[in-house]
Parts: sequence; C-alpha cells; structure tokens
Amino acid sequence: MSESSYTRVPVLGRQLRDFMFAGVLALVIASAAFVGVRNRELAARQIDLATRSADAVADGRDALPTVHAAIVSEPRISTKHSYLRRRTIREGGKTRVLGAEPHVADDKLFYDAANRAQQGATIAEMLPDGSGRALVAHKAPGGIAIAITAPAAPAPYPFLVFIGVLGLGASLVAAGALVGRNAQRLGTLAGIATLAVPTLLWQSWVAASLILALAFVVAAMQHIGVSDRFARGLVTHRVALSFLSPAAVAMSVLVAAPFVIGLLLGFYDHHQGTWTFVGLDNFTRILSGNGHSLDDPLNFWFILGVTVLWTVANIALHVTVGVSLALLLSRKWLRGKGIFRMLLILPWAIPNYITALMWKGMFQGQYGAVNSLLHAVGLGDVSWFGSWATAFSANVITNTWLGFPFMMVVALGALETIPKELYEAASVDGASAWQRFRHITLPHLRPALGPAVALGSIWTFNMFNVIFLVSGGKPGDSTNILVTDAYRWAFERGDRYGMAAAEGTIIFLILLLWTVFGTRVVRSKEPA
Amino acid sequence: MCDLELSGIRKQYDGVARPVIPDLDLVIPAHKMVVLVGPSGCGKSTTLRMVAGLEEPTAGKILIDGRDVTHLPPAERDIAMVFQSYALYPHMTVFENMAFGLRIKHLPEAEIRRRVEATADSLGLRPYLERRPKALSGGQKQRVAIGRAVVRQPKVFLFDEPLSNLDAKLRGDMRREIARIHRELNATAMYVTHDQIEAMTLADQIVVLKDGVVQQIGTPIDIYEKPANRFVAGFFGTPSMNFLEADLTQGAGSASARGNGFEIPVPIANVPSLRPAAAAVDRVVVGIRPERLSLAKTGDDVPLRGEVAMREVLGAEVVLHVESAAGPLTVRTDAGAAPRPGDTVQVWLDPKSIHLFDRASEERL
Amino acid sequence: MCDLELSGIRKQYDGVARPVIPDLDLVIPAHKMVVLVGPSGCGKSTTLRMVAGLEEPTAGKILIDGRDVTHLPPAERDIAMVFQSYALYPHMTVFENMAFGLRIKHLPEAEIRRRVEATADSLGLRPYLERRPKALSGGQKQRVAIGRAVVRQPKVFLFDEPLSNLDAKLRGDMRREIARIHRELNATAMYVTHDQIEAMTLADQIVVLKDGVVQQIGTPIDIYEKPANRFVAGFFGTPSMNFLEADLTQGAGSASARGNGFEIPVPIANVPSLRPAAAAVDRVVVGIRPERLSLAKTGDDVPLRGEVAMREVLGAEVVLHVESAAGPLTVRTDAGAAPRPGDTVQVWLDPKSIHLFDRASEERL
Amino acid sequence: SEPKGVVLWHAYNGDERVALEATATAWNTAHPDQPVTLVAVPYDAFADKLSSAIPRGNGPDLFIYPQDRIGDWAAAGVIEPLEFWVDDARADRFTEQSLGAMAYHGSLWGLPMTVKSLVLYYRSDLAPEPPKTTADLLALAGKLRDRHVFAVAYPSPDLYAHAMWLHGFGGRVMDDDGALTIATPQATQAMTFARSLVAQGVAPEDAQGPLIASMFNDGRAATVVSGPWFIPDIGRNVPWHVTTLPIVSETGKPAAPFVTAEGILMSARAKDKDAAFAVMDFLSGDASAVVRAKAGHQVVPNIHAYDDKELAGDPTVAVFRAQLQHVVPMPNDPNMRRVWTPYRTALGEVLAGRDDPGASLNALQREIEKYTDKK
Amino acid sequence: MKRRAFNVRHALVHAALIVLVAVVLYPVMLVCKKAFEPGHATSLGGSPLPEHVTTQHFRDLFGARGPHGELLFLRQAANSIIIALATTVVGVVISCTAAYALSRLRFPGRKAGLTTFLVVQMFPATLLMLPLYVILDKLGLLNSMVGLVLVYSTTAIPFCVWTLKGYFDSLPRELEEAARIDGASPWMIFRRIILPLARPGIAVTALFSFMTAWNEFIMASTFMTDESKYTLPVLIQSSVGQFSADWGLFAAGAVVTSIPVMVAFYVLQRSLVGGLTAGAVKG
Ligand SMILES: Nc1ncnc2c1ncn2[C@@H]1O[C@H](COP(=O)(O)OP(=O)(O)OP(=O)(O)O)[C@@H](O)[C@H]1O
Ligand SMILES: Nc1ncnc2c1ncn2[C@@H]1O[C@H](COP(=O)(O)OP(=O)(O)OP(=O)(O)O)[C@@H](O)[C@H]1O
Ligand SMILES: [Mg+2]
Ligand SMILES: [Mg+2]
Repeated sequence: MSESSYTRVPVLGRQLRDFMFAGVLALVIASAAFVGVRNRELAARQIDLATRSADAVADGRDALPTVHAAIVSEPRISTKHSYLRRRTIREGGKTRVLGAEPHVADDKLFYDAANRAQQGATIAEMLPDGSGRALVAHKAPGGIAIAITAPAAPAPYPFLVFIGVLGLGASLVAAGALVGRNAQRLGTLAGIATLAVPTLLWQSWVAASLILALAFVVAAMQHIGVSDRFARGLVTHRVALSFLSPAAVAMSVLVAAPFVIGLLLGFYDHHQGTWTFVGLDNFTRILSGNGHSLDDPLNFWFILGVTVLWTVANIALHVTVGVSLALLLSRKWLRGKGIFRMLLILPWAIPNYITALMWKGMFQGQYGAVNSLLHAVGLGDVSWFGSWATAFSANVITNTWLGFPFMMVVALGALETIPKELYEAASVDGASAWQRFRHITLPHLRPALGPAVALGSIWTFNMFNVIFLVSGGKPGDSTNILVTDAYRWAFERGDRYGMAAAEGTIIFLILLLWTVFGTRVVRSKEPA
Repeated sequence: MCDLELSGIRKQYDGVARPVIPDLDLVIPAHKMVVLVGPSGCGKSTTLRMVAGLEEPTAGKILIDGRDVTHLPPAERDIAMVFQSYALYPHMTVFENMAFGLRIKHLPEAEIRRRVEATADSLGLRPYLERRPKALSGGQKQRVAIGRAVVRQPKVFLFDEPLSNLDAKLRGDMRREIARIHRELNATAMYVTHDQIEAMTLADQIVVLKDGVVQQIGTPIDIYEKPANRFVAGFFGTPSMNFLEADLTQGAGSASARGNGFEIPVPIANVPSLRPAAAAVDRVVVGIRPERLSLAKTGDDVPLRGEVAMREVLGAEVVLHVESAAGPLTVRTDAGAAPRPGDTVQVWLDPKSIHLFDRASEERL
Repeated sequence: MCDLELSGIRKQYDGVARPVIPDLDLVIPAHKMVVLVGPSGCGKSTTLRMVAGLEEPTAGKILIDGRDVTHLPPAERDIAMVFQSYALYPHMTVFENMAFGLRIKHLPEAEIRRRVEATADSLGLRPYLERRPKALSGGQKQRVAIGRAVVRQPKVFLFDEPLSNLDAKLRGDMRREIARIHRELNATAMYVTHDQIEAMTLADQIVVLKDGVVQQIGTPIDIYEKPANRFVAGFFGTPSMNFLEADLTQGAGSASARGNGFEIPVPIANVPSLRPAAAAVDRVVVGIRPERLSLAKTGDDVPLRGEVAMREVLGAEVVLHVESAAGPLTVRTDAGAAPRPGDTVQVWLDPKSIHLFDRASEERL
Repeated sequence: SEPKGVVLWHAYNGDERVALEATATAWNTAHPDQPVTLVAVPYDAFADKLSSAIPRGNGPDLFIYPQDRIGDWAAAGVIEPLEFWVDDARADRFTEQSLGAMAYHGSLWGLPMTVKSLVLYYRSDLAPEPPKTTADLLALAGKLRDRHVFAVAYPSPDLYAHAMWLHGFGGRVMDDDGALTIATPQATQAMTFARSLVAQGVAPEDAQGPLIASMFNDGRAATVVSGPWFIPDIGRNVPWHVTTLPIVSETGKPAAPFVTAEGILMSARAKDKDAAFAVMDFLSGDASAVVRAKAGHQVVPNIHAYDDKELAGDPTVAVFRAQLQHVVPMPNDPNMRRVWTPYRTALGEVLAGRDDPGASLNALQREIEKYTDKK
Repeated sequence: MKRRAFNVRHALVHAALIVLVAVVLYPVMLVCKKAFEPGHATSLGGSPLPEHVTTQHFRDLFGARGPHGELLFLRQAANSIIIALATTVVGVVISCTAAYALSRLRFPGRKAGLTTFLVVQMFPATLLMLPLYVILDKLGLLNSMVGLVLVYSTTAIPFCVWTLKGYFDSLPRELEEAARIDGASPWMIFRRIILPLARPGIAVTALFSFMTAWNEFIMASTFMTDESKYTLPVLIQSSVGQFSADWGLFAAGAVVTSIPVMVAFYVLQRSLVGGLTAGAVKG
C-alpha cells in the first residue's frame, strides 16, 4: 500500500503483468477471429460443393461423391385439405413419395427445402443443426434441384500456435524489461503485437488491427503510469474489491446485462421474430400518446399520472401502516409479540396471486364482503369497479394490505438498532412519546426505511399483479399503470417487444429522476 | 421547595443474584448539592438513574417535593441529567443537542439560541456548535453533555461524573461554573464524582456509598475529619489514610495504642465513644492521613522507623512509601528535602490527628 | 528495541478548516512511558490514533523501530490501545473481550484463560468475567478496556485517559499496576491523562500539547519546575500558577520586578536568559505557584496585600482566592489557621520560587 | 442430461392431465425405446416459455396448445409444418373444422386433441324448461326477478363469451382474410342486446369465473354459459343439466360461441422429428381420443371416437357435439390476440352504461387497427 | 424492570391489536376457508368459516403424482426449500460482504456502485425475462437449481445491500478500530464483530431473500423444464388453467406454502432484538 513497496516491484514483474492483462484480451480477440474465419471458410467450401452438385442433378448429371442430391417434384395439393400436399423425389433413377413411410433421414430436409425454394429463390446455406452440412436448392426442369453435402468437421483450435505466440511475446517483453528504460515500452509494444501475427495469417484484418491498437494503448498506459496506478488501485482496494466482487459479478451478469439488453431493445421494432432498428420511433410514439388525447386512458401521460398517484398513495400507506405496527410490536411489554408479528406478515407470506383474487372477490359488487360490511353499517353498495376513484382505491387497499408487512419488518429491524440511551436522554430532556418518535426514532429509521421506500416505490411503480388481478384496468383502462401498458405492448398488441422495452426505458428514466431525489434523502444520513 | 427523598430503595438487576442496592434511604434537602462518592460499581449511577426515572426500583419509593414519582416517566419529573456515557444525539449538531430540551418546551427560537449560545460560551464550545458529536474529542463531548443538562434549567440536576474527561484547568473552571448555575437556579442536585477536590468544594453534603449501602452522610469536612468507619477513612483522601494495627490499653483518664514498633498516647477527649470501663485491651486500627505524618518532630509526636521504598514526586510535594515495622506507610511531604528510596527515615506521628477504628466492626471509635 | 518516532505529522480532518495537528515531531525512546497532556481537544487522542494506525496522517511519517508504518494497518504494528471511549465488544462477555486479541493470535486456550484471569484479577474484574459490557458500571467498563489492552502484551501501549472514570483509590492501584506491566513488558507507551498525579508519577517524559503544537517536552520535574512558557506553567499544576504582570528593571548584578502594589527582587542566577544589557525596562509576567505563597514570612519574602474572596477546603489544605492589587491570587495553605472570606491577609512570596515570562512571547525568561 | 425420447409440454391439470398421462403410458409401454416424457407447465407461463425456449433449442419436441397462437408461431418459425407426414388418410380422422383450426397460411401445424366451446348449463329447480330462445331467456328472467335470481350468468364483458351473441346476430370479429370487422351493425346489435340483458337484470354486469360458479351453486343464477371445464366446479347437490345455447330471437340464428381446438404441435427444433410425429400421431389418434374423452371429459374431434358406445350414449357429450354444429372457429390469425383486451374494455364500458355501443365499436376498430399488422 | 400487575393502556393496546390482526387476517381466512371447502369454486358470502369441511384439496395437493408416479408435492416442496434456503444464504452472504465494503471501506466508485444497485432495479422485471432467459441459456444455467438460486439472489441483492449498509452504518466505528488494533483481519472483523451486531438487519434481509425465492413462480416455471425441478409455487400455479382453476387446490397450496414462511419468520424474529451495541462505547 505504501509507495515504496511498489517502487520495489521488479520492473520485469510489472512488464509481465501488463503483458498478461493485454495477452488475455488479445487471445479473446484472436480466438473470435479464428472461429469466424474458420466458419466462413467451411461454409464457402461446403456450399460450393453443394451448388455444383445441385447444378449437376439439374442438368441430369450425377452429383459429386459424398453429396446427396436429387430432383424433388412440384407439389400435388390434396383435394380435400387445401393445406396438405405431396411431393415425390427422383433419385438414382427411382421415384418415390416424400413423407411416405418408411422414409430416409434426409427426406424431410428435401421436402422442406423444396417448399421454400418453390417461391423461386435459390437457397444456399449451412444447415442450422451445427453438423457442418450445406444445403443448396433451386428450381430446375422437372421440379427443384436439391443438394446436401456430407458433414464436415471444422479445423481444430490452434492451441499450439497461441501458446507459441504467447511465449514469444513474453520473451520480447522480458527482453525489453531487462534492457531497461525506453526498451521497456518497446518490449511491451512488440510483445503484444506478436499476438497479432496469427490473425494476420488468417487475414483477419479487423482482429489484427484491434490487437495492434491494444499493444499501443497498453504501452502508452505503461508510459504515463496508468497501468501502475490501476494495478496499485487494485491492490490498495483489494479488500473492498474482494468483498464487493461476488455481488458485482452476479449483478452485472444476471441483472445489469439483461437490463442493458432491455434498454437497447427499445430502439428496435419486433415483428414475428425479427428485429429492426427504428431509432427513437418507439419513444416518440409512446410519448406523443400514440394518437390518444391527453384525457384518454390510453395516453401515456394519463397513465403516468395514474402511476404516480398509485405509487405515492401506496408508499405513503405502506410506510404509515408498517411503521405504526412496527412501533407497536416492538414494545417491551407487549405479550405474544412473536405471535402478532407472525400473523401480521401473513399477507406477505401467502402467494399474492390468490390473495389479490380474494380481494377482488371482496370488492365484488353484489356479493363481495366489503359491500356486505358496508351494508351492515348502513351504508349503500359501492360499485367498486364502476368509477375510477373506487377502483383505484380498491387497488390501493389491496396493495397496502399486501405491502405493509414488508415495511413493518424493515421498520422492526431498524427500530432495534436505535440505542436505548438516546430515548433515555430524550425522556430526561422532557420529550413526550411523540417527540421521541419524531426526533429520535424517525431520524434513525431513515437509513433503513430510505432504501426500502426507494425500492418499494420502484416495485410499486412496476407492480403488475395487483392492477392486473384486482381492477384489471377497470373502469375502461383508466386504472392501468405504465407496466400494465408495457405488458400489453409486449403480449397483447402483437408482441411489440420493442415498444414494451421503450416504455420500460421511459419508466426507468422516470424512476431514475425520482430516486435522484429519493437517494438524496437517503444519503444525507450516511456518515461521511 | 424541591427536596428529593429516596426511601427503602432496593434495586436488583435481572439476572444478577445480589441486589446492587439493598436498601437505601436518602433525603436531599431542597436547593442543596449532594455529592455521591464510592468505589467503582457501588451503585452511584444506578441511584441517579432511578431518581431520573430510567430504572424502576425493585422496591421503595422516590419522592420529589413530597410527590411520589416512583412510577412517573422521566419527562414528568423536570430533571436534567449528565450521563456518564454522555448519550449525545448522534444525528444532531452540538447546537441541536443542547437545544433539544428547549425545543421540546416550545421556547421561542430566539430564546433558545440565546440560552444555548450563552451555555456554549461558558463551556468553551462556541466553535463546535455546528459539529456532530462524532467529530468531537472526548472532553468536548462531555462538555456538550453538561451543556445539554444545564441549559434546561430544571429543578433537579443529576451529574454522573461530569468532569472526568476534562483537563485540570478546565475542570476547575467547569466546577465553578456548575456551582454558579446551581446557586443561580436554586436547584437540587446530585453529583457523582471520583475527584476529591470536586467533592470537597461542591458538596453541601457528601454521601459515601459502598456496595449500595450508605457508609456516611455528612459535610465534606465531617467526612474528611470524622470518617465514620475505616472504609470511609481509607476511601476519602488522596493518598489514602495509613492504617496501623494496634492494641488499645486504657488506663484511668489516659489510653495508649501499642502496635508493632510504636506506642501512641491516645487523647481520650478525641475518642468520645471509648467505652469507659471496657476490657483492658481493645483491638483497634489506628488511622493517620499521609499529610499528618512528618519527617521531623514538631510537637509531642511519636516516631516510627522505616525505609523509603518509593518516592513519587507530585510537583511541590512528594509521596514517600515507607516500609516500617508497623506496616507500609505513605507520607506526603514537601518536595524540598525528601529522602531517596533506600534511606532510613523516622516518621513522626501526631497523636492528636489519629483516628481510631474498631478492628472487628471497622467502625470509628 | 522499540522506539517510536513521529516526524512532520500533520493531520487535518475532512471538512474542518484548520489542521488539528499542524506539524508534530516527537521521538519516544524505546521502553519509555511518555505522557501526553494538554487541554481538551488539543489533539491527544488524534495523535494516539495516528500512531495506532486508525487515522492516516495528512502528511508526515510514523516510524516504529525505524520502520515506516505510516500506511501499515494497525494489525501489523503490534500495538495495544485503551480507547477513550472504551470500544468494548458489546456482544462478548468481559472474558471474551479480553481474550479476543489472544484468540486472534491463536494462543492455546489454556494460556488465554490463564492470562485473562490473571489480568482480570489485577483489575478487580474477576466477578464480572461472564457479564456483557452493558451490565457493567462505567468504571468497570473502563477497566475492561484496560484489561483488553494489557492482556495482549504488545510492544507499544497507547493509553487514552485510561483511569478517568475510576475512584481515587482504584486509580492509584491501577496506576501502579500499569507502571508494573510497562516495566515488566519492557514496552514503549504513550499515555494521555488529565491527572497531574498520573502524569508526574508515570511519565519518563511529559509532552505538553496545545492546539496540536508541542509546548514542552521534558521530565515531570522539568515541566513542573521549569515550564517553558506561560501556557505550560499555567496548565500544569493544580491549582494553577498565579500570574502577576510586572515590569522588570535590571540593574548591575541585580534586577527587580515591579507590579501593581509589589516589588520583587529577581535573583539573576535564576534567570539565565535575561539579556545582560537590555533596555532598562522589560515587560514580564511573574509566575508563582499557589503552594509557594504563604500567609507568613519564612525568609526574605515579599508581601502582597489582599482580601480573601473564597475559601475552598480540600481536606488537610485550603485554597484561598485572594483579590490583591496585583490581581487575583490563589494560595494553597494548611487547613489549620486559614482566614475566612472577607479577611484581609498578607500573602508572602518567596522571590526564589518565581518564574518569569516575557509578556509578549509568553516564553520563559 | 437430455431426456431420452420425446418431450411433450402441456398445461393440463385435473382429469385432463390424468387422461393424457394414461395415453402417454400406453405409448411408453409399446415403445420403451422412444418414450414420451410429459412436462406440465402452468398455463400462465406456458406461451412465453415456449416462445423463449424453442428458438434457443431448449424447448420440448411437442406441446399442446390452443389454436390461437398458431399464426404467430408459424410466422416466427417456432413450430414445424406437418404436411410431410400427414396425408389425407390421417387427416380424415378429424372433423374438418378442428383440423382447419390447425391450418395457417397453407400449411398444417398441429393435430387437434380436443375442441372446446360454450354450452348452456341450467338448474332444473330454477329453470325446469331450459330457454330455447333468447325470448325464453327474458321470460325466465321475468319469473326469477323477484327472487333476486339471474336468468343467466356468464362473463358478460369477455369477448370470448359475448361472441355467441355477436355471431348469433350475424357479426364477426374478423373475416376469412383476417380483416377486422368489428364495427358492424350486427356487432352493434349484439352489444345492445348484451347491454339490455344487464340493464334488465337478466345477467350480472361483471361476473368472472369463480363467481359464476358460486352463483350457480348457490342458486343465484338459473343458467350459466360455460364450457366443459365448468363441470368440476358444480356443487354436489345441484340439479344441473346441459343444453345447447339458445336461438337469438331477433335473427332466428342460433347463438354461436367461439370454438377453440387444442392441438398437439411440433417444435421446429424437435430432436427427432419422425419420432416426435409418431408420438403426436398416437396421442391424437382415435384410441387415445377415447381415453381422453372418457377419463378426461374432453370433447374430442376424432370422428371415429364416437363409435364407442359409451361415448355415443353420453347425453352431456351429445350436447357438446350438438353445439359444435353452431360454432365459429376462433381465428388463429396473429391479429386476433390484439383484439381481446380492448374489446373487453369497450364491452365493459358499454355494459356499465357508460358508453354507446355504436360509437364504442367504431373507436375500438380504429384502436385495434393501430396495432394490427398491415397485410 | 418491575412489571405492574395491570395496566389499562397496555390492555387496550392488546385488544386493539387483536382486532387489527383479525381485520388483516380476514382475506387470509377466506383463503383458508376455500382450502377446506369442497369444490373448485369459491362460494359467495363473507363468512370466513366454511360450511362443509373437507381435506380433499390437501389430499389432492399432497397426493399429486408426476408422470413417473413420483409424489410431486414432496419433491417440489424439497426443491422449494432447498432453493429458498440457498437463495437466502447466497443472497445474504453476497449482500453482507458488499454492504460491508460499501459502508466501511472507502474506494473510488463507491457511491456509483451503491446507486447502480438501485438503478438496475428500475426496468420492469416482466420485460427482462427474455434477456435473462438468453443469458441463463448461454451460461448453461437453464433448468438448473443453481441458476434459479443465482437469479433469485441477484433479485434480492439490491434491497439487501442497501438495508444492510444502513445497519452497518449504525454500528460504532470504534468497535472495528478496537478489533483492528487487536490484530483482526478485515474478514475476521466482518465475521466476529460486524455480523453478530447486525443481526436484526441480517434477519430482515434473510426473510426478504427467502420470500423472494419462496413465492416466485414465473421464473421458476419459465426457466425449469423438468417437473422434478419445479418449485412449490409452480405446482400450485398449475391448478390454474386457461379457462378455469381449481381454487380449492390453489388455496390449499397457498396455505401450505405460507406455513414455512411463518416458521422462518418466527425463528428469525428472535434476532430482531435491540440493544446489541449497548455499552460498547462512551459518547
Ligand atoms: N472525526 C473528526 N472530524 C473533525 N474533527 C475532529 C474529529 N475528531 C476530532 N476532531 C477535532 O480534533 C480536535 C482534537 O481532537 P482529539 O480527540 O484529538 O482531542 P483530545 O486531545 O483527545 O481531547 P480530549 O482530551 O477532549 O479527549 C478536537 O478539536 C476535535 O473537535
Ligand atoms: N444493566 C445491568 N445489569 C446488571 N448489572 C448491572 C447493570 N448495570 C450495572 N450493573 C451492576 O451494578 C453495579 C452498580 O453499577 P453502577 O453503574 O451504578 O456503578 P457506579 O457506582 O456508577 O460505578 P462507576 O463509578 O464505575 O460508574 C455494578 O456492579 C454493575 O456491574
Ligand atoms: Mg457510574
Ligand atoms: Mg481524547
């Protein structure tokens, strides 16, 4: 950690360290280049083989050896079922029905290829099964000429080449290090550049130039000391790094990566399995309301308004109910605390799919328990899903019921960290119970409740189930929130994943803005 | 009027077999400052916490102004307390810490500011008003704790070792400041300290506790000059009193204590409780304070012989640890001509300043 | 060998404008005990924390045994520290608290038990070994904090006001115990205290700090008898030194200080730094300790007249606060015949025990 | 570890699942070398799981699904066309209607397993004579009104249920070319009729599955429009019967519900397609169909299954088969999936009396066209 | 502290709590009612007590057999428990270490890291299933319990990290300093000092992680393609078909799944104790 312990690191070690770092990157690039080149070559060779064979059978000649080629007839459409059709294959002079039993393994390939080539285009491709076989099909006199090559194994991975090149590079670096001063950078440059040699041989110019660029960058970094600083940073903060890395790795692979993909998808349009880049179209379409006026429940801004109301109402209720209960349940003198606590987390413990439906039933107009209760106390029936306000309330009530136990547990935990002494000091200072809550409890709950509120509002903002199951958007679509709308883009409006992703991105940006302020509140408590 | 009375107080902590305080009766007259002293762990803080209402006594009653407050919450007792552990509010600045109690009372903001700033000035905390407690030094924290209590001007003050982390100079200033505030507010106060100077100068009365039992209650001078038992005598005064075992032989109108290598005439007038017609020989302990021993005869003193084992220089004075036939002796004397370790000295003892204790009961005779 | 060196240390806390310690150089010889004293908030704890490795100095180097440890983590420094705030592990019993450092070193369990129990015995903690810190009194906690440090037998000890919450008697015992351990382990130690007796008796050297700047380094006697400046003179010693403003008139081979209502002959031999041929008049401050003032003439003393304003009885002694023409005077004298407040007294001052300071620079002359 | 043989995913539960498993066991006994492994997948996750799994080669070889997604999956290359194996002889085993439901864009994509359509359930204690026409229904309602019993309960805002009126009034959702025909006078009439049912208290405004069952069981509804899945929901002591849906009196045409055919489909990434086909051929074959019809209470589309005496004589089955004469196949065009939710929303608003049928349908057609693929 | 024999206020609070719990539990009772009531459908009316009681649904649930005749319930309950416990352990361990670093260690990018944990949660999860599926596929973690555990843990991590960080922040720094002086390594400080003192926080996050895994069924049913690897919620969810559902079975399943959660919470809540740091430091 001290400066001196680094100046003592032998130069050689440092050079090799940088070389190793660059070497790993270079190897990744080179391997990718190798695989690409190898597959391209293989495909070209096989397709060429198949093309020549297909042409041959089309001309009535024999196919090349190892290639399976034949002419498939035009289809004969069933008279009874317009979607059924038969084809025959002429092979080795004999003709037989494709699809009849028994058939040989390639029959289905021939049949499908014929169907596809029927439209007139020539097919020339590698089979997607990874066997290395190529298929070529085009129209020919008497039907469709089709050729399928035998499998071909790709060239093996050139381990020896890579090891050799690495060794060579390392010795160049070492040599540079031993000569000293400027030769060090040169050594690094030359050593890393050596790794570009195989890619040059494969004529993979992109890979070669990437590796060369890498060599320059590393040498330059070394020159201005960035690589040292970086390495030192790694060592200085090795404890932090090692404590943080499991979470960081897991999060970046399983959360951040899908998240980035999700963000990117917003710039594409999805249609029947194909994605087209459309720039900001999706966003403008959503933000402009997609042709709906502002007071139309399908307009983005309308939904946003509902969503914000929904979030605020819920969080406010979750926190008040949760914290109040937590305060009650943390009283020293309370008997049966464990039982109460356990019962009160039940709404969280039971799968919310069914409890949400129970609530929906309870809000049902004629027979619901809520209305029965209202009746009992002499109030009239409420058609809960008949007006916006009541439907929205029904959603909020359900979600509050579902959500308060979480806040309660968080608050229960946080309450326990507050030093008793502070309450003692405050009560000696003459503070009443409320003042103690206001001045001691609340400030100390903030570090725990802050994140819970921030995350809770994110979850609520994106709470799909309750809306979907309870009001289902009724009346009209007016109680829908942004996620339910995004969900509909994804699943009910023709798999418009791009639109859904764009809406997701907008949701994300809104939440980001929200938490910029939210975390400010959270952070202010953090010790500097 | 605001007197404070503890009657029949017993305190036992959960899970501890012996009660910390078995049975405590204590009356603190209104407007007085009572200093509690006693060895570490004797129950001083516990007593204060019970008066404050932070611990419920296992038995007994606490009365403030004649009102039974035993089960009242602290907020209803109008008490201010300096906690031994400070208990500052970590999320508030020094200013807010001190202002908290005033805000609670809904004083006008200007008044709060005035009072807090005045208190901060008197405690030397002005530059730190905007800091959080964790950015303060130990002594500064302790001063904030004092400030928080005194700024509130309550009727009862409880101080639990409020000056222990301050330097001597500041401690002197603070001590005078506390005395001033106490006087001005006409409050009743209990004060725990381990500092003899604080105890002697602040106290209207000193209560000496040991294992939760009151050993003596009295004015500082009483405690110092007429310790009720060997424990009080040894506990109060630094360095502590020397004790020599002796046998008391009582003649007609005169008595003398004879120990290993010494014999002291005991002025009967000094020992009123001597049984007039007791057995010929009483087993006693003779106590004499180190500052009452001298290296030169000044009156009708009695000499003891010993060898200097250690010499501690305390500035103008020196404490000599002398090994004598009668036992180890501590002598406090002038730095000037003090002998070195290894020297043989004669220590002179003034029979008029001795204290006599029964060897069995350890009570003062 | 294990000396400790701080060189060019500067420490500035984030968010605080002035550095707490501007530039500190300090060498602590191996096996010595250095006591740090200074007013509250002067940077004593900060210094200790930097030596321990808990704070990184903003600039400068710390060497232990000549090895630069500035950036080494505490674990690699073989240091034990008693925290001013105790910092006990709340979830461990007293035993476990003390054993923790030993467990980390993978000592055999039997050895751990032996050492912890021995330490607990010497600190009077035996009955509390199975308790958690929260069930201990303040003084007991502090003793656990001491125990945790000493049980580890490191090469460097750092004590931050380790005895502040103990009663006088226990404090004396603990002090001797610490001295013994220090001697036995042959360790190097830094010790922060506000107690003059501790400082005088424990220190090989005393370092007086003010605002992070060293005012004087010296043996206890030096510090007491030859304070380097007015600050040290006033800080060290209880009650603190009296200061009288005066003008120094220098004649041939003799000098005298004349102030408001007094004139003292200054023994030139005592003041080596007096400029031989200076201007006729020097503005000085005359310092004299309260214990060097007396109410009776004993030699060639000079009298000052004043009225007793306050009388503090400290047991065998009395501190009189006297208002004189020259300013307020503190006199420490025998309890016996001390005058009452309101009495007019003559205070005699021995010219041989005065200290002279330059009034502008406040340095000792 | 890839399971040996053929993997089939399904979302069946209850008796249907038991019956399917029985037929699979029959296959496995006969073909221990090519066993079929059944995997039950919850319906909620089924479609998405298929859409993600198959293109990445993680999917099943076969799966059972209703016809409505065939269009999507065929276009996206998720499922395999079957003409290679299916000749006229094989095709002729199924009713033309059910097989047609499996066809899309000139290819056959599945073999039908069962057809599901709505029929009329009635309680003989409340409706001794089941309503034959909608007029009968209104008359019945008149008799029951005082007793606070609905004449008919059905999920009125659901297009799936409402379709019986739509078709009964001569309307369609989509024509044979897949063009939307939502806003038509017939559709308006149908909607107006549905609204009048609610307004006059003939049918509840918004009754969903579980509620309908309890209304029927508790005697709050005399009749219920539902499908074969309703039978297990009926309480033990309810005197229930089934009959075909009533004739719409205004047009004289029978109310015609959607019919869905559930088919067994082959993944485009099936490992051994020949083996997979053999399995699907067996499972959809007549012998299996009889098992599923008897044990699983399915209405099977296999013509010869009804040669079985027991099946032919089952009155309930007879009603279901009779209803099949008056049904409209649910379109398997991808655009159909864009219709459901908006239609339900619009219908709900109309039934609640907040919207006018004609205007609402016009808006609906415009709205849905925004999302449909332009042909 | 002395308990007083009778306290009106306390009694009132208890009574109020009982009423409140009853209200809160009403929907739960409805679920229970359904679970014990014969038939598939729910019956009308607000009474939370069933008219007829049957254990048929539970017998169906426990007796459900897979294609090979194996008892599905046992199998999937075991899966669920393994997965939920593993998620709890992995999630809590990973979050504890990360939260400790974020709370106590100072390094560049700390604040950014903290924010990232929040930010990545903001994209609606429903829309991320597909990318996640692709990634799991590439990693070979589809249809594997390990994959599911990892996915669940990472879902739980942001909350856990933030919450635990809050708890760690509240612990007195001096304790770590004391341990460092005592020669403890960062890991040892973490394990022997920090973790025991953050017990309430760990209990809360453990419960949260457990819940994340325990009730989830969309991912479980999407990522697992082997019935022997399904979790309980998948089994329960299977009772919901396209047109109808066996609500009795579902309710029985819901009741059964909620029991372990309550047990887990009952155990964990014993760690929700206060005063853990009492007496540690002065000031
Ligand atoms: N974390 C911190 N941030 C900012 N300032 C601090 C911090 N810690 C201490 N200080 C300030 O640094 C100065 C020195 O503090 P330090 O704790 O070293 O004092 P000290 O000499 O030990 O005092 P005391 O005798 O009161 O314990 C004080 O003025 C204090 O307010
Ligand atoms: N919460 C507790 N549980 C059990 N025992 C306790 C508790 N608090 C204090 N004690 C014990 O009670 C006794 C008295 O404690 P108290 O704090 O009153 O002592 P004290 O006189 O203030 O001592 P000190 O001068 O060391 O502060 C001590 O022996 C202590 O160990
Ligand atoms: Mg105490
Ligand atoms: Mg300090």
